[in-house]
Amino acid sequence: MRRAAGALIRKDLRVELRTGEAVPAMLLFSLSTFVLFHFAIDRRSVEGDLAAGVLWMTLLFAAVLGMVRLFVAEREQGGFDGFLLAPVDRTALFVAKATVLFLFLGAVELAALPAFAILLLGPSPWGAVPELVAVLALANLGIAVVGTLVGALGIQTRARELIVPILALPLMIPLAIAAARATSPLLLELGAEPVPGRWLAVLGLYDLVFGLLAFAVFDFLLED
Amino acid sequence: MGAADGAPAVALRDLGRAYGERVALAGVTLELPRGATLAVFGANGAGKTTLLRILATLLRPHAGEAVVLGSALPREGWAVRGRIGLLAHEPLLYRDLSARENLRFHARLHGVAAGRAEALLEAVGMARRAAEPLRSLSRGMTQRVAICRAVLHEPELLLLDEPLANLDPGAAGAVAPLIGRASGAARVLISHDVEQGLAEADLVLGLRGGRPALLAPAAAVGADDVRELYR
Amino acid sequence: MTPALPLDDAGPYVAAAYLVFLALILIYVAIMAGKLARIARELGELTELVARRDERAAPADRAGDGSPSGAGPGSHAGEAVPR
Amino acid sequence: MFSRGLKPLSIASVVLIVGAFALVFFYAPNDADQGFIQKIFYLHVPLAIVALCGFVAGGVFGIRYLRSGDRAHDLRSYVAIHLSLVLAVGALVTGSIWAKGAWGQWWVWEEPTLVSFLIVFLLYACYQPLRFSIEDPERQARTASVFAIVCGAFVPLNFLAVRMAESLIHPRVLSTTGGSMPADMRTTFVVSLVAMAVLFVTLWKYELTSKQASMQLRALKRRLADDDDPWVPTGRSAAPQQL
Repeated sequence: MRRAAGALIRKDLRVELRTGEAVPAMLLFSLSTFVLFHFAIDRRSVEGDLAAGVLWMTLLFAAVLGMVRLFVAEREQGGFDGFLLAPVDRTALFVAKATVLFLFLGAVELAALPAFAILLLGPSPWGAVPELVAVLALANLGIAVVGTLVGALGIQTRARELIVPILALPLMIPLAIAAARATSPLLLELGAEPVPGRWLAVLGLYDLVFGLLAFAVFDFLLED
Repeated sequence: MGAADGAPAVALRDLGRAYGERVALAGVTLELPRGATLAVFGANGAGKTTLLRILATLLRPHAGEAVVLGSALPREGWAVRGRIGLLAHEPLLYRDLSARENLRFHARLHGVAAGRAEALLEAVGMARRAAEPLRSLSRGMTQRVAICRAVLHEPELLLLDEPLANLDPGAAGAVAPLIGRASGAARVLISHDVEQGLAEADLVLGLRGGRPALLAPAAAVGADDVRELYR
Repeated sequence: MTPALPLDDAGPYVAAAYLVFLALILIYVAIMAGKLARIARELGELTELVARRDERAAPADRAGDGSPSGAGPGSHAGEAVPR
Repeated sequence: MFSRGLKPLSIASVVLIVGAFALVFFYAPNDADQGFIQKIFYLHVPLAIVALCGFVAGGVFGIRYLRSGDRAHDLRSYVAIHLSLVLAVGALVTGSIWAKGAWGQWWVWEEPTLVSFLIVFLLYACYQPLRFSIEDPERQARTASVFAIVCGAFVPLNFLAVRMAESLIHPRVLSTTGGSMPADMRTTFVVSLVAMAVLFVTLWKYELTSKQASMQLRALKRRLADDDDPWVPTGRSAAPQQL
């Protein structure tokens, strides 16, 4: 299981390094969205819950791009068949893909967050970096799990570019609520306030529920 | 594995599969001993690929029984995975990775040493171009890499869908020890080259509209009997 | 809390809500009626098909090829029909 | 297979629905706060509760399909979700009318149950497009079951998150649990809820029977059509085509 997941993760990262199909696109999308937000809400800078909202809207939409791409190579280049022929646990594919999406999101945020701080954010976020990283990690985990599930659902269809976003966005609403509420105290004009623990708990619960669920049902998406 | 080792490579009874309301395969009954070769003939859409995918555990049968290497499908599919080599119509390789990376990836999935991948690349004459991404290779070269992938884990049953497609005679000679009779594995071979297919086979299955139209030892089948299937 | 509205103001809203429910049920009935009509039409086609098949099968039996006509609907009917 | 008990169920739903509405208008008193407009409550809340239960039932049948591979469960799941979507539209529209009547606005974000319900509706609205975009019937059934299970688990989580986001700031306006409801109002509500549930089961069985009838018809047609090709194309569909 670990051997197979490791091989899959390494394979995906290598393909991504070579082709740059997901992360650069997600990052560019995020930057364009920040610019769009600047004009759409007509603000030079944002703070507090508005900042958290803008940030999470952007990140969630960028994540959807990654979800759509996640399984394309497996479907189009026979990766599913190649994997299914090997004597390994099928859950390895779920673990690997969720990890890859998690890493992609982390990579995007590594560049998108400084860009956000420079372009739009009023208060300096640097004082609250550890809390911010914690919220991002919990939220990314949820996005990765749900995204892998939705990506695998969408890849079964003939219209994955449509199905994945319309499925993923409503599914991520609880996550968006919790992530935005947890982030907004960190981005206040008058200095960061502590993160409300209950929103971290909601994020954790979300990760847990969908993680267990994905473990239970993912195999069925691979059969034929 | 005890008793399973004495079992035939493939034993089918009334095997059937439908896609929705379209019947792709029905009523296939046969037995293929270990080390023997079954040649499958039939026009496009006759059910050859469906049969191959069922044997590879990628498709579950809807009717009848399929026992592969002593394990009943689909229930015991886990027991035969890793003992079958599938050379499908598509190479099942990542186009953005090189031949070496692809094979090493599959070697890791199958728990095979990386040295085996190198040896195979050498054997099919691909060692020199093993570092190029597959998308820059010709179809014949890709096919050679795909053959390496199929035999990487030394399978006991080889499922071959037109294995020599796009291969020049030299390359065909190079892969013969891997996927030919010399490999020692039982083989299910789909071919459109009637003479060559018959020469390789011990048993011949002809499919028409998903149903067996011909099932006989290869010695008793003439090339014209097979051509009749395509009419 | 917003103060309670007088009855005559609220009446139309309540009526509208219950009418929405009624409309949903009626639309549902209409859709099911469409489906039923299709089933009836297809059944008609099938009846016709069977009638034609019987007509074709009857002379074949009289020609005396010995095939029993009472194969029954359960067996594969196609076999009794000469091509 | 599906039609058993359909007749008594139909009669029961007629009696119960008529009875429930009679109770609503002739028995239950006007609400002390909201007055006559509160009568929508006896329609809106049962619609919403039954729709949610239908969604969850769809997930349960999805689990049973994945465990057994029996297409009948997929059909049950499909019809349950499909009907629940219809009821959900009713719940959203009646909820909106209630909001307009009581607070002068067509939509109130302060009401977490309504907001959650909208989210759940948006999610389940993807069910039909998802099914429609998968041609292979077996894959369609499996993917739809996975969807139904995932969304079934999503429903409570979503209610929790939305409730937490709103209720700590605003008092809940449409109290639905009925803890403080007078007895006659509660009786009316319970009867309405039961009536709606029975109506749902009746319609569910009705549609299952209809689907089964057309499937049998198609199978019969295939058998009678005596050409070599046994395949009568049926076109793409979101609904299960075969048992």
